[in-house]
Amino acid sequence: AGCASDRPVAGTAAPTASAASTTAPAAATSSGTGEQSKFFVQADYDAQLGMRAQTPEGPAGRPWEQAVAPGEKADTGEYKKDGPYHLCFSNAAVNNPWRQVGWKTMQAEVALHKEITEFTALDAEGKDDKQISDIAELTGKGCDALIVSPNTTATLTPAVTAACPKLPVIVFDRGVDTDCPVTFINPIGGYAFGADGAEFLVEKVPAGGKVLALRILPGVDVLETRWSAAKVAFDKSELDVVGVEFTDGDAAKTKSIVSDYIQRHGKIDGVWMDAGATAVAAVEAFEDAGRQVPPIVGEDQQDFLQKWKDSGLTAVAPTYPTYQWRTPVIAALKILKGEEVPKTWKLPQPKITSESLATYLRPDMPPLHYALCGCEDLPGFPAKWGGK
Amino acid sequence: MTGQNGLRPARPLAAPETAAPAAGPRGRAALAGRIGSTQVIYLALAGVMLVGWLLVAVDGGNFLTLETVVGIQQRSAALGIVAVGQTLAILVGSLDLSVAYLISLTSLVAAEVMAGQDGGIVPGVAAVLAVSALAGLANGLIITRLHVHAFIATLGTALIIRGVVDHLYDGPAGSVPESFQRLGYDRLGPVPVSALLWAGVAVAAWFLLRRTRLGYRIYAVGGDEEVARLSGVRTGRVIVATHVLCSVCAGIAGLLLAGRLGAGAPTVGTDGGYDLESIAAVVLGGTALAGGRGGIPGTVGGVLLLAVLDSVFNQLEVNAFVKDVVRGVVIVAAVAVYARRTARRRSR
Amino acid sequence: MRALRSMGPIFLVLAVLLALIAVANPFFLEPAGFLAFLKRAAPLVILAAGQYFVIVSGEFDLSVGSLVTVQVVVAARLIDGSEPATWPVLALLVALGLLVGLVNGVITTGLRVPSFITTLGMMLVLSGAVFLWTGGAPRGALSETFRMFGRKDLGPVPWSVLVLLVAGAAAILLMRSDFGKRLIATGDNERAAGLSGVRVGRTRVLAFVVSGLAAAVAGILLGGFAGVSAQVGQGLEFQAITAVVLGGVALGGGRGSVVAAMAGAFTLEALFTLLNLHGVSGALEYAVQGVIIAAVAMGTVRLPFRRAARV
Amino acid sequence: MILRMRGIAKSFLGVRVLSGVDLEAAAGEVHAVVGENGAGKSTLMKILAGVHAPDEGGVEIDGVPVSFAHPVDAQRAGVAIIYQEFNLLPERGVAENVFLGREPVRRGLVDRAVMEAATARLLEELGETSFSPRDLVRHLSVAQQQVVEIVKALSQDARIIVMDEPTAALADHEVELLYRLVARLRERGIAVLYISHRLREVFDLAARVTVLKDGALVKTVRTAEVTSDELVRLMVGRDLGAHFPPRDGRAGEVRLSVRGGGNAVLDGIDLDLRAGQILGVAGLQGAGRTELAKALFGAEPFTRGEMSPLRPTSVRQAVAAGIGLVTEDRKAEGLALRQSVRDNALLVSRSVRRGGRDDVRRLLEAVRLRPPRPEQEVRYLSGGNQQKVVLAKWMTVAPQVLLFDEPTRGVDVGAKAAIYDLMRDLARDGMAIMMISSELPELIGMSDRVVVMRDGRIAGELPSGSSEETVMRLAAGEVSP
Ligand SMILES: Nc1ncnc2c1ncn2[C@@H]1O[C@H](COP(=O)(O)OP(=O)(O)OP(=O)(O)O)[C@@H](O)[C@H]1O
Ligand SMILES: Nc1ncnc2c1ncn2[C@@H]1O[C@H](COP(=O)(O)OP(=O)(O)OP(=O)(O)O)[C@@H](O)[C@H]1O
Ligand SMILES: O[C@@H]1[C@@H](O)[C@H](O)OC[C@H]1O
Ligand SMILES: [Mg+2]
Ligand SMILES: [Mg+2]
Repeated sequence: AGCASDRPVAGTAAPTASAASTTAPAAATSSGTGEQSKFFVQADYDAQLGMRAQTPEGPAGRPWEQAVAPGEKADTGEYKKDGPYHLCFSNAAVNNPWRQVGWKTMQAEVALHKEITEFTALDAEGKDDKQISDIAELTGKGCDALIVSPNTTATLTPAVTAACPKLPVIVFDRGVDTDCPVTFINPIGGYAFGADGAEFLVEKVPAGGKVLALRILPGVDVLETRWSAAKVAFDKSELDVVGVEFTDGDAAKTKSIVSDYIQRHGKIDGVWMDAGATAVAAVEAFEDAGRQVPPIVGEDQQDFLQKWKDSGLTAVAPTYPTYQWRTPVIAALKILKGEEVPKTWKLPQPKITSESLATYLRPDMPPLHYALCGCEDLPGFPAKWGGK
Repeated sequence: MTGQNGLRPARPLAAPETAAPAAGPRGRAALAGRIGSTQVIYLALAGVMLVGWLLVAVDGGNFLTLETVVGIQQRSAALGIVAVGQTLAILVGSLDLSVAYLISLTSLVAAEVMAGQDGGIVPGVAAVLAVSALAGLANGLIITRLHVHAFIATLGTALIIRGVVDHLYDGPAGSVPESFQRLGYDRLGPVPVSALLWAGVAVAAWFLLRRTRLGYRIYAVGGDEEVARLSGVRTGRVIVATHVLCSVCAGIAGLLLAGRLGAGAPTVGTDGGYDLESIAAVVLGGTALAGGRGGIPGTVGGVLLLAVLDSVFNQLEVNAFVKDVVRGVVIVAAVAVYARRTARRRSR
Repeated sequence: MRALRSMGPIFLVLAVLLALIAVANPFFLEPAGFLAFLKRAAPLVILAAGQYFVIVSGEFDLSVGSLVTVQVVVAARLIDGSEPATWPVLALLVALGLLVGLVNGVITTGLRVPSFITTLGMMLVLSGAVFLWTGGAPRGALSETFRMFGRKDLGPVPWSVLVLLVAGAAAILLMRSDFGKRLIATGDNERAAGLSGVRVGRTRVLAFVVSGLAAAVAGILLGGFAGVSAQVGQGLEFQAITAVVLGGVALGGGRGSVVAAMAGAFTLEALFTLLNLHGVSGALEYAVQGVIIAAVAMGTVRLPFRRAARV
Repeated sequence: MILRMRGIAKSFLGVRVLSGVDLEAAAGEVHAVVGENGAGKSTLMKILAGVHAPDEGGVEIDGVPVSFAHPVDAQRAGVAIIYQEFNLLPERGVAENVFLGREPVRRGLVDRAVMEAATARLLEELGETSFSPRDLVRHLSVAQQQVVEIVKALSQDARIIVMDEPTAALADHEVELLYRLVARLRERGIAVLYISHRLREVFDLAARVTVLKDGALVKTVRTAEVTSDELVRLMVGRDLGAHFPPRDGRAGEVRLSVRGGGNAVLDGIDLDLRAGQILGVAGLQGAGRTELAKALFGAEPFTRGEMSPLRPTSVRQAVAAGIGLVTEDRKAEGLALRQSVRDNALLVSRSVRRGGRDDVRRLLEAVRLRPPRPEQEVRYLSGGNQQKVVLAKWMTVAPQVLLFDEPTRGVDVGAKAAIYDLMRDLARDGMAIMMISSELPELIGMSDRVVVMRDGRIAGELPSGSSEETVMRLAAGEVSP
């Protein structure tokens, strides 16, 4: 038997996650926000905050086809081939509602295109090791293009690197530490998300007000960037961040933590969150304590939007839109047709405000549905997404 | 069951004059041994492969391609190595719920010590072995010296390791040199190096159980700790040694995963579900959860069965929820079959 | 008296933890503060009581965590925000809990599958099946009435605390009843129990049914407390087992009291609260938990020997 | 003297179990140790075997003081012990059991060949050919397992072998074989410490006997210089007089009857149990006596034949029909050891929801449990007292028929007498009793009639007062009924 290796060829960028920990600004930590995250990268922060103001290019009303500050385009001539196409997808997991909505949206998008005759998707169930095998397996399946939603940035890098020479690779949502994929697609990003919420609180909460920051768990880059941008905003403000707590994304734990803070501090004047899944639990903690719900940051999850409307909250919902699950399919077809795509494809990332709430809130969707699915025009909506 | 006349099988007495000849226990033992639980698991494995092959063929695919064969091996290597260690722990009458967190920890230790340098490989491997042996030692000592039930003791160490890992790490860290990544990616024809590593660990453990004093005593302690102790076995040492071996297996799995991921990752062990899945694979392979009965070949079969199932699911693109349901049913059904066989044997 | 002595250590530990909480947060001593603690602890205490029945009979129930998740997800989808649907669905959830317990019990005793495996399999099947049914994520919504039990108060007392009182009293009475005595005898020596006329299999099945029922009640309280979520039950099985062991109940069966098991759950909850109060959250929380669990388990496991000296 | 134990004292958690005990044995001597249940015999032997460390006193072997921290140390010093409880691994082979903890190794690896050859040689020496070194212990009969235990002790090249009630699980017939083994050990110059409640064995085998009472040494005497009655007096501290209570010989109506009963083990069982009578059941080990009791009790039911009042298919049916069983193995089948005396005594009544349960104390007095402490965990009771709790358990439901399987196994002389009296009282009150026993004197002394079982069948019935020899012949199949 000959000796073979499925390992990425030498010379490609070695994955160094901790290399991201470049110069963290030595910001004041007086407001209770603690040390700045090792994930904070000033240049990325500046870029993302800048992008928020830019008008995206692309067809109006179809944000999943738009690109913010597209910049360098990838030349895709070498991948051009005739249909029909066989697309493949290595999915990190469908282990949370956000990914559920996205996954349904992607399947519906695939169904739109007659020229995709085969679509092979493998679910890594949140296991890095399995996803590595999955990617290897898919590269041998005769796919015309490979879409990857990596489970972990650093650890999936070698597998993606290995796949790149064999077929066009499209990465979306979480990234990888190599630029070998033809394009990397995701919304503006975590800094913008975190800043949107924090800036809202800085504006709405009176100076000296007590703010509680709720984070899901440490160490996930998309979440770390959200917090680090919020920290920058809070550190510059007059607000007093009385606590930064981890909720594990667990509603019961969230509610308990918030209740404890209300008890201990008598009054909480604002709540920041790095993800909205448990926002309703936080709101209820105030209700159950018989308090006015202070300004709060949520996300575009249905139950929160509904609560917002019903209780007339002072709130904002930054988003990390699930419509990004449509884009990789569109990108794959463009690539296979030889059309150019942005090397780094940034999708617009709107925030929902009290003014725009009505346009995003759709009654009769399930509580954990994400409003920015961009799926309303897809066949099967709303039933396929659990609505009625 | 026995003869028409209802007489039970002749059971020889110690007294020579009433001793029954050949038809005695030897014959029965041979009969019971003919289709052991190990054979059952391999029959099941063959069955699943056949069904899988059929289903995939009907689906218009080809089950046994190079990619799937390599995939099955790659997918089972890490779980296989942990399960071998878990087999030892279960055989001695214990169990280890801390392996998942230990795998995360050791993947990080490996990647941090290696720091991308070839020169770091030897110290990295040594550090992993040391750390994991230490964790096993702690498990073993808590169980034997402090008399804490293995379930709670290893759950406790799991939480402690988790605390340490979560405290020190926010995400993947360290890096593994290219040469070490070959462990995760190279293959000899259709056989990945990782599968060879697994085979090596399995053979070593098998040899240990069959040919060494420690192996004999693992069975003895698992069979009946008091009997072993009164027979002069230092049972505490056996349990501690077994836990050290079990943890070292988890450490080796951590090394392999670091090689595959190119870095250490604080969640690679728990995401992989290596704690409960390794236990499931072991009992699927016919090792008694109570200890003292079973062995490595069964576990290898159990792990392969899970991997083949996974591969079939993958090819048929069955969704993860269906997989969980099927896995749950398969595990319970397999153990029910073993239980039936044991009960039949006992009732004779 | 003897019973009290045998519970000694866990109550001591609990008392110390409660005192520490009170020092860190004086509000805890006020009725409202203490009731809030009880309310939070109620689901785990009820689960621990259910788990106790299984453990004292010599078995494990690893399926309760996923059963709790299933309860909440099923409730949301079936109720779908409709008040009138609430009561029938509540009845259905209880039936579902009983059914899962029954299946666990029958497979364990009838097919002689070790309960560790039976309930591990059940855990996989349950979580797979429910999300298969809902298409991956919870859908629908809970009604106000449903949420009342976990969220609202009756006068000054939270509903959950009332439910907890009823469940706790029921558990104590059940253990004092003939069934309880048969159960603990079964866990102690199954053959002797069988040869004394105890229907060992049926008794164990009932223990699983009690645990399933407890999970149903805990699920209703948790869903009520915090609303729909796909991961309410995550890890609860280990917490419940840990709580029972903290209460000095021997894994393997035949020993320990249900009151102590519930005290174990309170202790665990008090520990969480205390760690939170001291800002030991996130990473180190687990490490501290691990150390304390090992330490307390050690103390309680030793207890019977100490007591023997006085006999 | 090869062995000298001097001034041995031992307490368990503050309770003194042994104090100031001396014991010695010479090479080639069989030295018996006797005493009531709980006298401390096993504890003394476990100290010698390194299981427990003595609190006071010392052990000398060949005049050299030794102290053992672990059983393995005692093994190395030449002490082997056959424990009172079986001590083998059912799932392992004979050879593995024999060499457990001392597996021969060559270049670090276990040498199976040597192990099996050595085991085979020892088996052969003992004239045991019915099984081989590779057989799993789980497939062996109790008697065969006993042989494995002995081989295990012999394989250690021990110079001191302790046998703690080696015949408790053997029928008289098999005891003969053991006698021969002991004789061989003696010839080899091995010192044998022999513990038994059966005084006949003591006189048959031992040159000297040491009597323990309440953890203290009473006396060491030459067997040639004492009578059996004197020995009993030494053990009990009083004269027991007549061993068996008188029968009154009046048989009442038939309470239970079987015709042609059979299952996988039993065949053609015809049997009547009458009110007021004690029916003795004799037979060799494995003849199916326990099976018979369990079949009558519905635990391993008959699958053929007639039985009245009914043929029970479950324990509960039998209990409902007024049948009770005092099992042969108290600890494994009779009691929930960690529960209280009260909970054990009430277990039957609680599971069939019948019978009184208020006056547990009176119940305990009725079975002569002293002191009658209902809250005590039964594991802290002596063997005889535990047996009384088992009896109390059945008294709560007032059965018509009570089956006793080896009711005095491992029970001391004093407690035995109490159990005999109780059984006779119950019969006098109209209960029908069946008594299985491997001790022929007791069986003959207690029974109004004796049936003998062989190979799952009833080989014959003998009237009361038959000789032990008649019974044995029938049991071994040498005489047709
Ligand atoms: N490990 C132990 N812990 C506590 N008490 C013990 C222990 N072992 C023995 N005992 C107690 O020590 C006393 C002596 O027991 P031992 O087993 O030596 O008696 P024995 O003479 O062998 O009785 P038997 O004839 O019933 O075998 C008893 O009261 C027993 O309950
Ligand atoms: N080691 C064994 N292996 C297989 N079967 C056994 C074994 N021991 C007992 N049996 C089964 O039990 C049945 C009867 O044996 P049992 O020991 O009950 O006889 P017994 O006459 O009651 O003897 P005793 O009461 O002295 O133990 C046999 O038919 C046999 O099938
Ligand atoms: O990026 C995140 C996605 O990967 C995760 O699965 O769900 C939440 C998102 O914010
Ligand atoms: Mg004894
Ligand atoms: Mg018998």
